[in-house]
Amino acid sequence: MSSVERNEAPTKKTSGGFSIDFKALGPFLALVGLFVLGTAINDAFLSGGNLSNIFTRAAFIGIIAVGATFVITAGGIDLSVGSMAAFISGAMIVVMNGLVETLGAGVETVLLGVVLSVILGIGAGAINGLVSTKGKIEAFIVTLGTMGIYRSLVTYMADGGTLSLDFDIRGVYRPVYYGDILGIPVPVLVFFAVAVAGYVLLNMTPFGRKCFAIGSNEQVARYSAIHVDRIKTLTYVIQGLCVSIATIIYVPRLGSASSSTGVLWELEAIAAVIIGGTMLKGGYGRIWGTVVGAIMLTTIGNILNLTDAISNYLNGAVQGLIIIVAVFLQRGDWRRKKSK
Amino acid sequence: MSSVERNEAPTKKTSGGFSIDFKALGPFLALVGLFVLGTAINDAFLSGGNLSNIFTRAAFIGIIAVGATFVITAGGIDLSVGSMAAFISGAMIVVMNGLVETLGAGVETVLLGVVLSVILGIGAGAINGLVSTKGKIEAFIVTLGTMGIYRSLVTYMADGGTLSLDFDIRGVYRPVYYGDILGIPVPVLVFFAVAVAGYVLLNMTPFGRKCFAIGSNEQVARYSAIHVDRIKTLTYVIQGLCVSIATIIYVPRLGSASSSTGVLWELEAIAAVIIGGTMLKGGYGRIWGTVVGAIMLTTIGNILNLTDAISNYLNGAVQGLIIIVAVFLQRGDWRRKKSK
Amino acid sequence: MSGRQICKSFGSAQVLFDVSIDLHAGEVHALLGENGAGKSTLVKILSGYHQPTSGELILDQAPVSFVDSEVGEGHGVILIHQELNLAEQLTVEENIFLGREIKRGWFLDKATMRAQAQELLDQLQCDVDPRARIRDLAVSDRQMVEIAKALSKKADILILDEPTAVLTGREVEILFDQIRRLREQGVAILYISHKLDEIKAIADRVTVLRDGRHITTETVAELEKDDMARLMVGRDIKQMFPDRVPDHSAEIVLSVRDVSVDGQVRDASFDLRRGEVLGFAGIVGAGRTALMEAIIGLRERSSGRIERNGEPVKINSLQDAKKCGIAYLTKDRKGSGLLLNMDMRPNLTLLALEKFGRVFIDRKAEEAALETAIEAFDIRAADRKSKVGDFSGGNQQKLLLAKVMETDPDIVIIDEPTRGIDIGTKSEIYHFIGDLTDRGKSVILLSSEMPEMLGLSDRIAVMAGGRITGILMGDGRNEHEIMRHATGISGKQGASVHE
Amino acid sequence: QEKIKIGVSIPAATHGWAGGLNWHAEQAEKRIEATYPNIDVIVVSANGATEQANDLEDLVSVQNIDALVVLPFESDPLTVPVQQVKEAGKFVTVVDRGLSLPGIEDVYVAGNNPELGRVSGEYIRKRLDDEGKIVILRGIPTTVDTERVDAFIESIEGSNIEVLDMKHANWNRDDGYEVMQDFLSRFPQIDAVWAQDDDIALGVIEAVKQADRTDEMFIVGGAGMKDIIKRVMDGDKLTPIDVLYPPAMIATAMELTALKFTSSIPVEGRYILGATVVTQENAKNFYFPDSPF
Ligand SMILES: Nc1ncnc2c1ncn2[C@@H]1O[C@H](COP(=O)(O)OP(=O)(O)OP(=O)(O)O)[C@@H](O)[C@H]1O
Ligand SMILES: Nc1ncnc2c1ncn2[C@@H]1O[C@H](COP(=O)(O)OP(=O)(O)OP(=O)(O)O)[C@@H](O)[C@H]1O
Ligand SMILES: [Mg+2]
Ligand SMILES: [Mg+2]
Repeated sequence: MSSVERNEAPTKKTSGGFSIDFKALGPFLALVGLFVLGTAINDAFLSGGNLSNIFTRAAFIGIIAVGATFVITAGGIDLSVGSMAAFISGAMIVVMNGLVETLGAGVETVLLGVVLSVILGIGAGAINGLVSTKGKIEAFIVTLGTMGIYRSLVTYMADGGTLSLDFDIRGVYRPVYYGDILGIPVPVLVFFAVAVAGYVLLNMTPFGRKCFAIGSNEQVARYSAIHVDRIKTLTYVIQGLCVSIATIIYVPRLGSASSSTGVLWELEAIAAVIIGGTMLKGGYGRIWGTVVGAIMLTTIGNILNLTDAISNYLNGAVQGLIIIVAVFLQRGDWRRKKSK
Repeated sequence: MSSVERNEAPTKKTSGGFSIDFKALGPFLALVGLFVLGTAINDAFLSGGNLSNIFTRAAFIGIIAVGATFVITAGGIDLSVGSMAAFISGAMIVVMNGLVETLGAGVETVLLGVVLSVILGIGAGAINGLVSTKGKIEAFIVTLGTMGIYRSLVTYMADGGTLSLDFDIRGVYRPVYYGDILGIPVPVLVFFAVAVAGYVLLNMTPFGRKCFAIGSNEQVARYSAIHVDRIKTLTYVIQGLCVSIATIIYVPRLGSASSSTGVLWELEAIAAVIIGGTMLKGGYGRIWGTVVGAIMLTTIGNILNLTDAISNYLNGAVQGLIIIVAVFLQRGDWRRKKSK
Repeated sequence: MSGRQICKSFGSAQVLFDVSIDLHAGEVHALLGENGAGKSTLVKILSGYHQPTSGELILDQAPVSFVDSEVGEGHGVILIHQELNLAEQLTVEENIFLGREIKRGWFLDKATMRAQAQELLDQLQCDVDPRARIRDLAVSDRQMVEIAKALSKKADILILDEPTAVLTGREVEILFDQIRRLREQGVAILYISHKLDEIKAIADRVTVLRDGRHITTETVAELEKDDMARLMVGRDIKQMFPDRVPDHSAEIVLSVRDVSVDGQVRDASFDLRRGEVLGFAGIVGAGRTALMEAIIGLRERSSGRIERNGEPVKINSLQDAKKCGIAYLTKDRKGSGLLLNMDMRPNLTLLALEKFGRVFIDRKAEEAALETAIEAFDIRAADRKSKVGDFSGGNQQKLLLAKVMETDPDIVIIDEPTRGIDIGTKSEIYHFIGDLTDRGKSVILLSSEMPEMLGLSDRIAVMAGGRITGILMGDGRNEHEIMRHATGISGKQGASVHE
Repeated sequence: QEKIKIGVSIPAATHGWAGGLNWHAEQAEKRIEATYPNIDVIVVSANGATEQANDLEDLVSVQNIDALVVLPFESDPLTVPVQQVKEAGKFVTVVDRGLSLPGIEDVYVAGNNPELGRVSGEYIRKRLDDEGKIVILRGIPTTVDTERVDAFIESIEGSNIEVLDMKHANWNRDDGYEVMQDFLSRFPQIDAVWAQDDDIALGVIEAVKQADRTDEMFIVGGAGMKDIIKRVMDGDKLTPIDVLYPPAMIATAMELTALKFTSSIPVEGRYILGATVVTQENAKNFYFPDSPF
């Protein structure tokens, strides 16, 4: 991990306006590479439908990963996001189904579901944050624990099975996932909005600045009059909110939640963040990198579905290889070596 | 995570020989707590058979976690151990089954399988280490990639199904898991041996010292003429070796390997390490803590099987809660607060 | 050993231009220059931590090339870094032998290492426990460990980069004894310091660098301190300290009553007046830092009250202190002062972030503030975007000072303000403190430098063993009295003294 | 007198079918304990083969069971652990996935994975008149999945049915949805989809709807999830049939085992459940709206 630290080091060569910041461009270049690969493998890759599928799928993990960028930048980690998503989906479905009887299957019911989701997301995030900061327990342990807890709760709510959203509500709620505005799918728009909001918050506000400071040196942050515990807790709350937003666009997709919902999303989200150039040790975060990281992960999966050249059993291997190679290329160390 | 760092801080007050180092005792106390809980729930908990089961089971994760202690102490992380275990098991089975025809189902066949396992473990570890150090890619990404690769390879070898060890060899190999020496099960003895070796290596040799230094501050380590890349790579090799040892005692237990072997073992191993008091950020590692952490995790699982008071669906929640509470208690911060 | 025509560039910024230097066995050679002149860079090249862009190293008449510090050490060139270079999680003895552990068979010979570590520490009359973790040690103790570490290596050429910046007088004396001993043994010593007294006292020859260029090399005996200063800065230094007319009747802006910190401070009380510089003297570990950190809420107080302008105030965190207009400059600039992996701008504004926008950070304002600060504190960085960790030590210190002043405090608590600062800038900082008090601000000054303490403070509180043993004013402010109080010979034990 | 203890060890509810399994096990537990006061049923669930082996040990050593009902996570790795339970003198009932060694279990209640594949294949073959293009969505790469797929491929051998591609959808709705989306972008013509599992099928349905290609193809799932049975019952063109692979088989096995201790009827041998085809006509017999599955 620490190798990155050194890679951040080289200051941009200030050799006039022509120098390109390869470091920041890296993820984009890797993504372009993937797109070229995809097109080579199957013409259908570049079809509008397929691209729209990729971006829509990337939205879930992407939105969650935007939250994870905050947590990781401030030096924490959240393993509970996948289970949290499952739990919130389940709770939304149960409550909306319950409300149908009193409120009918209207917009109000959906709105109440959404409100509940936000409350649960913020609450779950706050629990992760408070337990780890006030209880002085490593975030890894706390969120490993809550990961088990949220997953159990959804299994319990679903009685081991699947919670299904009332079909009338699905009709009302459907456009949130399947709709589009000016041809752009709603989830993609939401993803974009969350990313922009995340970018602004992380890079342009005192809060974001404090996240960087805490992640790079907690002691210095404390000596700079920063409420370290409060800011750290807030990063988990933001993570929770992002999970809730992702859930809100997830539920109308298949209208169900079960104990298998969101399994391993935490790993995908963290991977998206790290691929994007954020440092796992904290202190440096990059929202755009995260967005690109999420799209890269989704694209790899998509490319594998577009070809039958590779044995299905080896999908995971190819995926692993592509991730390593993509990160290697985007880190740009090979470029430096060559130029010597 | 960083909260721990502060907790390590207070120097032992040298108030005579009577002060007890609660910090180091913490995990043991938490374990004792769990044992008391177990006994309260079911008398059978303390029966020799049950205790022997617990320790035998803890051996798998424990041995892997001893390796993980090195990796994490030196500031790295290895997500690939579960898949690596599956892959090595699979390869062992394939090779041993193949050898039956030429060598017969004798001790030689098993020994060759064991040798293969060790070679593969060291090789896989070396790959993780070299790719991350030489390629300057975060260990998180590299081992996430190899996690996919190893898992795919075992799926491929098993053709999507299960690789099954020849039943004649099982007979020969069986004692490695089911046997005992002076009443102590072989896996427990192996676990103990690995833990002692790990302890000696980490705490009593220059190598271990260097792991601490690298995890604590890579730059300082480099300035102290430590071959940082080499030592880091070696920690992954040790991790690989530990996985291989765990595999050697795993294969005779179930006699098979498939794509679902070892799923999530990485998380359990890392959890055992962190529960034991090693710092996820590196620089401080404790083998005995890890051993206790592994036993704690296994005990929690066992306790949940002692009672059917709790719905199966909530197992995960109870497990999560116990982990958080146990870590909270053993960190001992509550004690300090109280004493004020 | 010699360095010939050494040039060094970081990226596009060249920091050394054709510098040559000769070190002779049995001689102490001093290296002098302003902050950022390139001293540390030069010695890092001499010892193999950096590679020169051009130029060569000559050792015993033969050209050598040190690909890394290991090779350098192999040739007997040992460098004590300006920035402490210890693994914080490890213990003292572990650090001393890091990378060259003594083994018995395959195992660490812990007993021998402990004994040798203890021996080295005894030699330096340093009473830290070899088993203590570095992060629990005071900075000066860390420096002594660093010196012990260097002494434990067999050096033909020993390079010390500002070793005394964090040491107190007594420790400096001990260090000098060691240096003299080594000189007699024929070791060549290259010594960097901003303290001209020390250079007069210990060095045989001196080389002056300015802006990365070699200015001159002369025999120390032939140079006066003023000459050295002039050579360094390239102009005359104005009066070192500002003129001060203490007003002992100005209103009290801060009064501290009976503040205790478990195990570190007991019943400390004092008053601070408007426009006053109140010095705090004492030997290392006397509890000055602990007291100040307790006042501003960074450490838990076990008892005590604080009044601001006569009103009792609750200060339980640094945020509270900031609201009360109190700012604190830490002496541990690496550990608690600056974010080394970031550039100047975020570092400068971190403490006063709300000044630059509550909702969005106003980057333009930040840039402007940075511009002003660079001007006001004469911060010299080759590249404004480079990470603060790459700055020269003195420039880091200036940036830290600028950071604290961004909050525009009424009361500034300054812990070792001129640590590692060159003489020219030092005088600027002194005048800056003078200006502050002229504008009605008050300053608490913690310093281990006696001239600074005497030259700036209107009154001097002396601490020993966690207590304030006396507050000296007027003619009472002299080195002798301070030492008497600091060692506990004079002054009331137990009761705190205030006028 | 001591109660008779029946231990039940099953995979945890990590996908829809296993969820149904857990639900039926719990229902059966309540039923049996209510009917026979002297029987205590203990259900434990595991997340993997190793964990299940642990559970078996615990059931014997701590709970001291008299009989074991086990649905192995995987056949092979659990063969020896189950054998040990048997050697400890317990009555053993194995469900669904047979052990690798013969003669260990007293009772075998078998689902029939190859049968599920074969029945599905035959239906698709008949419906398409031996001609057409299909895609297959596979489960998690395990023996269960491999057996189903092999039997399916075998059953369409010799026809002109072309399998465009098959990908793993891990018995998961989300994966089913995504894999199907990609199939839809890749292949302009798809006549039928074999999803082999109702969870996957639900994802596939949404993907096909989204692409607006519902008239082009039909989908065959498997297991008997209530949502799909409902669609079949309602005559949904997209899902003309479903192939049963009822998680309720665990309840059957538990009740058989309980019978062993409460009656003198000899309980042993093999009980093989067929892979019944659910059509619009018979669907109401298999529709349990209260089940979570
Ligand atoms: N790794 C680096 N990358 C970029 N610039 C650097 C690096 N190291 C040093 N510099 C720059 O080189 C110049 C000389 O620094 P150096 O540390 O040698 O100064 P110095 O003479 O030791 O100053 P001081 O007295 O403050 O310690 C400074 O402008 C500094 O910013
Ligand atoms: N974080 C800490 N944990 C435990 N003890 C500490 C800590 N920091 C300081 N101490 C101890 O508290 C006492 C007071 O330290 P403090 O740094 O306040 O002394 P000081 O007089 O300010 O010294 P200096 O001259 O170095 O500034 C010392 O014995 C020191 O070792
Ligand atoms: Mg310097
Ligand atoms: Mg101090």
